[in-house]
Amino acid sequence: MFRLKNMRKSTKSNLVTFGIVIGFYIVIQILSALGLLTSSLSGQLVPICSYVILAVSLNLTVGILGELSLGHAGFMSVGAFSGTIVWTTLYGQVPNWLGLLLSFVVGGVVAGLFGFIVGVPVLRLSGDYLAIVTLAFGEIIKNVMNACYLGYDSTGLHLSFKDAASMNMDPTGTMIINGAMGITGIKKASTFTIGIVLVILTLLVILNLINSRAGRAIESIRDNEIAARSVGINITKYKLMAFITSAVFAGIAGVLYSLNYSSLVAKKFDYNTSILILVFVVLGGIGNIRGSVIAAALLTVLPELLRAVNDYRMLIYAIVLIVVMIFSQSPQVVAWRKRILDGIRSRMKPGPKAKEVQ
Amino acid sequence: MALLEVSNLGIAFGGLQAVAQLDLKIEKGHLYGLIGPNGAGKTTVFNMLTGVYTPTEGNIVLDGKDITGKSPDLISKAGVARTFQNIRLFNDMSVLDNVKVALHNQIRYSMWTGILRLPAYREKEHEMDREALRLLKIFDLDKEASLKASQLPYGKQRKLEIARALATNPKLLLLDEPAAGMNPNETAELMNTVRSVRDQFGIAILLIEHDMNFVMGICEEITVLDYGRVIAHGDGKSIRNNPKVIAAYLGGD
Amino acid sequence: MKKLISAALASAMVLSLAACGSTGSSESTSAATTGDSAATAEASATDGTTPIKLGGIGPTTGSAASYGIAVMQGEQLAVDEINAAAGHTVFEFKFEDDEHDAEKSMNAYNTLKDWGMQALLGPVTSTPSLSVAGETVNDNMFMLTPSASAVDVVETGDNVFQMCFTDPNQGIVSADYIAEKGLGTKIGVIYDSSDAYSMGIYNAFAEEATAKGLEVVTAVSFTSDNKSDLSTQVAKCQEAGADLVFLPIYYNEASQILIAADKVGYKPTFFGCDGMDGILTIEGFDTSLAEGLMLLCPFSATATDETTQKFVSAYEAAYNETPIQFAADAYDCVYAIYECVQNGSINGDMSASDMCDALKAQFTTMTFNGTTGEGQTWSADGTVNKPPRVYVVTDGAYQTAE
Amino acid sequence: MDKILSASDVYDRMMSCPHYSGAVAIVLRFEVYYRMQFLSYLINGISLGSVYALIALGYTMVYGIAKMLNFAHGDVIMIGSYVVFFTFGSFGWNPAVAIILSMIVCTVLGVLVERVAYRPLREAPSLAVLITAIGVSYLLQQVAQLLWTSNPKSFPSVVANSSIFKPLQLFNGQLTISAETIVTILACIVIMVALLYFINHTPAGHAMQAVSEDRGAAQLMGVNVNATISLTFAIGSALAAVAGALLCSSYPTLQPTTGAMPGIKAFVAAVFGGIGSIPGAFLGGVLLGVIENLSKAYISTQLSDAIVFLVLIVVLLVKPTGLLGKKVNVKV
Repeated sequence: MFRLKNMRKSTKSNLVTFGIVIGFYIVIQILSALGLLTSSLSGQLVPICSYVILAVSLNLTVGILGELSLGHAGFMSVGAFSGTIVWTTLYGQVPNWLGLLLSFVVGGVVAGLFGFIVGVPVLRLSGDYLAIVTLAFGEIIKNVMNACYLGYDSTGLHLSFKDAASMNMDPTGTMIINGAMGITGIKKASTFTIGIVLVILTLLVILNLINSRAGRAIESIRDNEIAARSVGINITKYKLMAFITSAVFAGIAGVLYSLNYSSLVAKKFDYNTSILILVFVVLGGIGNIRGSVIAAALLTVLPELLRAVNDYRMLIYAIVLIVVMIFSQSPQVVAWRKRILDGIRSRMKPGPKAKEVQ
Repeated sequence: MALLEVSNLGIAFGGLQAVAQLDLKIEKGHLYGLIGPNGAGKTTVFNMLTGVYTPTEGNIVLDGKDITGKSPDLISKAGVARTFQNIRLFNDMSVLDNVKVALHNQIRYSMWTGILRLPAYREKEHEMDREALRLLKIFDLDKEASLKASQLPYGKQRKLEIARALATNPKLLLLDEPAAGMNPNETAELMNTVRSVRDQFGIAILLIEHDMNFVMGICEEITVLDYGRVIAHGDGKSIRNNPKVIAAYLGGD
Repeated sequence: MKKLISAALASAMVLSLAACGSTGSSESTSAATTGDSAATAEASATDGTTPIKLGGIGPTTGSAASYGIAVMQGEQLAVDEINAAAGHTVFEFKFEDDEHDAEKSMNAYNTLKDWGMQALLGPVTSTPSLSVAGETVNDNMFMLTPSASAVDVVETGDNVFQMCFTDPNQGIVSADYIAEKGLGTKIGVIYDSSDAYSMGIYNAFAEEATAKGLEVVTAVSFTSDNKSDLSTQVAKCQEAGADLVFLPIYYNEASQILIAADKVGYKPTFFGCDGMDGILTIEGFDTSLAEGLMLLCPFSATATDETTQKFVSAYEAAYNETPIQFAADAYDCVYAIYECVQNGSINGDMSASDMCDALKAQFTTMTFNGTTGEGQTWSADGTVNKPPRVYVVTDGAYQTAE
Repeated sequence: MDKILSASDVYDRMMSCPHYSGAVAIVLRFEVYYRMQFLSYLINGISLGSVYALIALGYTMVYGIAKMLNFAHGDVIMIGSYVVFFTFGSFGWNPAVAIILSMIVCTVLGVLVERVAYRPLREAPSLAVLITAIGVSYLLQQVAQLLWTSNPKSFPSVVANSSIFKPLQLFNGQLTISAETIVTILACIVIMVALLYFINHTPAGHAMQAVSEDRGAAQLMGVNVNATISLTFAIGSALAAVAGALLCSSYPTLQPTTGAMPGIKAFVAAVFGGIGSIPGAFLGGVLLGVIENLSKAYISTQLSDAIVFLVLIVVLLVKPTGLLGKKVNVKV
């Protein structure tokens, strides 16, 4: 029966994706148990998880909805700040698991709320114009958070966008956000296990969304907006749904990221970070969720592996980026590559193909 | 009362009056043709009927409900479906999914049902698959269901567009040049399909077509547009012999 | 095609994991081959003393690279001098880039840990230092930062020490000095609100200035994104009638402010902090614009004392440029550690944690003479005590202001 | 203006004035003073804006014809500035010769980058080219750092000792328009007019328009698309060299990262004015500079960028193709 075959195909593909994630977790746990895990790699595990979540969630906007967003780091930022504020203010007052859960929920919800506020007016634009407006949004968030002074004392909350002195806060008060210094003294809470759980949660939600009625509606907007409207799709609703879902997970990734370090600054979430996430998405394959997972993990580790060539590290990174882009995306190169591969394949036809790739 | 009643419909782009004073009545279960020379405003009429353009004057009433200026998705829900002159399929989606997208408002479940994979998800997806395959079968597309829409040959893409439009469960189907680019054999086959669709679904069909044999062969009533205005209306024979129509097509005055 | 790419990516991932694993398990060999002091590393075996592994972190790429590179060069110079003088490898030194980013800084720290680092000299900038300091506390790794001056950095733990003045300290001393000497009655401030260093000094300065009865007529800022044009900030100070403009910023932006002020003929007294050092050596900068500029800085490349002279000439010989305060602080960091080696309180056979405890005890009790000041001592909270020096630029060189 | 008055000064003086008329005179002076101040901020803004405009011209040119966002444009500017810095600043060449050499270097660089990095991706998804452009941007910054270190250099003004261009003094010297600003605005206008003439009245310009409208159709009509796009990059990069020299003359710090932020701002300016439109780039650039500086002066120096970007968003929401952008109709 056709239906079963089809279902099995997408489900199988999703299972492979989950398999890769869980496999990665198990390998790391084994390495760790054997004492083979380096500090360098173990220090990158949480950032890897949060970049994977960011890449997967951005892929929903870029690959599935088909709209270019250059402001993903902005959502990460609002999520990170709101979640971290919750975590630091609740620390010691509620059980840690509850504080952590609340900070992830708040981070996601606040980012989603920003997704809504930004999305409603902005999603009328498309293409490069949408890209530039989202970039502008990300820069606004960075700029505002950089100038934000927030604290509390016995008289209540104090907020200023100028400097610490104009907050008029009691000297005994507590600073929460200290302008460019951001939030300091964060109690680290993110662990690799939490990270992997969140990655799986993200994948579950986003993959299930894509393979559902709503997901098809979103994809149809990407393929042909006019036709999608003509068959009764409310495109505003589904564009927003994709955009907000994407923002929520960016926010959650932001919380995961910020709770891995003892300080949090707005500068981190600039357009370079947005572009970095976009690089993961494009390199992993636009619309290819599994590709995003692998590319995010790989490209996070790559610059660290290049530390051996210190001075030329970023130079090599840049060259790798360009070469990989041409190699994977240029139609001529892809055709050429295919010819070569077909040639090899036909020559060793009976051989076991699967083993070779590894 | 007619299924669709269009009265005094008009639209102007800037200073240019593209369509003016258009009256149209479409009865349930009938086949209508809309013809006219290039640039007469036929597709513009379709765009107004489906909400792509907002008319600057006049009314469109479908089944007693005023749908003038409503958004395309609401008009689709109200029961008007269409195909496009230049095919607009969801190219990167499978043939099956193209139809399933169009079942959007027919078979529904919430976003959360999908994300959480609640029992209703399986049930409704089954139902969608069944329904979509049934429609594809009518157009002999069920074998290609898992292909990408862009992989279909041209003629089948046209058919898929019709199947997709039917999936929205329309009362009125608008076909914009369905036979364009088809050879005589395919055109003949398409005529049969269009007729059987009308009979099977009991819906009204309004089509734009340049192939006169096609239009004369299946349309019960024909409206002729020129420079945005109706210049003739009637059955095939009366149109064929109408001097105004002949003049319009020959480019004379 | 997609499948192929993901398969390729996946296999690369596995390879990279393997690579990570192997660098960890063979750290002793990798240290000898990749360490920057590789040439001298071989000597250690014959001598019997185990070298101490010092790690450095700072930006060597990106917008803050000039500061990171100065620190790297200062530390490297000191290590080379010490090793050469001792005739054997006292220190092995490895410096990692952090791009002025907390995440990268943590990665750099972890890489250094894998290498076997026993004490950390860095990071260079405040924001990354805050994150790394938190981690050093957990590891009980001694951390001595040459230039991360935010007070939160040393407050992170008692294993964190600074070679430079803290930001509030600089702000307070500057305000006191200005008030005491009566350098200005109406003070304008231009600071970098996107930079923790600049903001930290400014906040303390503003508070102290008010306390000392100085009138701050205007305080304007710029950010790293809108700093190409600083003329409006200068105009603001001019408009407010400031006769002294306090510039708690780096020399790079300060040079632009001096040029912008010169263009509109605005000539107040400019007063900067340690970040100002380096302004005279900017390639292409007309130093006559800096005439009369005052700065609170522990280091002067033109100072005549022997330590400084030796350092400056060695630095110029090695790198063909004049050292700035960043390099001097970094150089002092290595020598401060070396003093603890010489008095026998630490040696290369100690674990990082033991060394940390020993160094903590040493730093809080010792007195250190370096290029950035004589008689430096450290409080238990990790801040340095050294006499602040105020210089005024006269004829293109620093003169001690009286 | 003999003395600078603050609001409290004015109040004090008014209170101490024996006659009503004296108070009025002071209030009027106060008025004039603030207007003058406003003008000086406005001039600062135009000065910055003209630099943005100059960079934006290059952006919009490449976007209009090659339909790609060349994120590396800002870094080509930086390379051009270094060339001028060394030839003019260090070796003391004639500034015109230095700029021409810089134009040649940038042109070669621009064409080379297009040939190697962008051309293979011409038929690829536009995102792929975007990412490649970012890669090129990183690459140029790294190369510059390796070649010239990251130590900041203070860029000498190319018009400082010029006998032709002098600072303009207005209102008895109360307002000064710097020579750099005058030259930048003149350069902007000359380049804008030249570009418009070139595009509308020369065969190569017509070919560019054809490529811009429909690449496939242009190819069928016998236009050499590759050569046309190369030419576009050549012109865009040569403009970058001029922009670099003038950017750094006005704002003299030169580092490998110098081009990045003005590049982004100029890109915003190009979109603001309507990307692809040459007069739009000019208008967008100047407006952006003015908005940025007036918000620094009157609202907040910290939040000026937020304000600039907010204005951009609002403009695009009201006029989705920018101030002077062409409306694109999708045919259904």
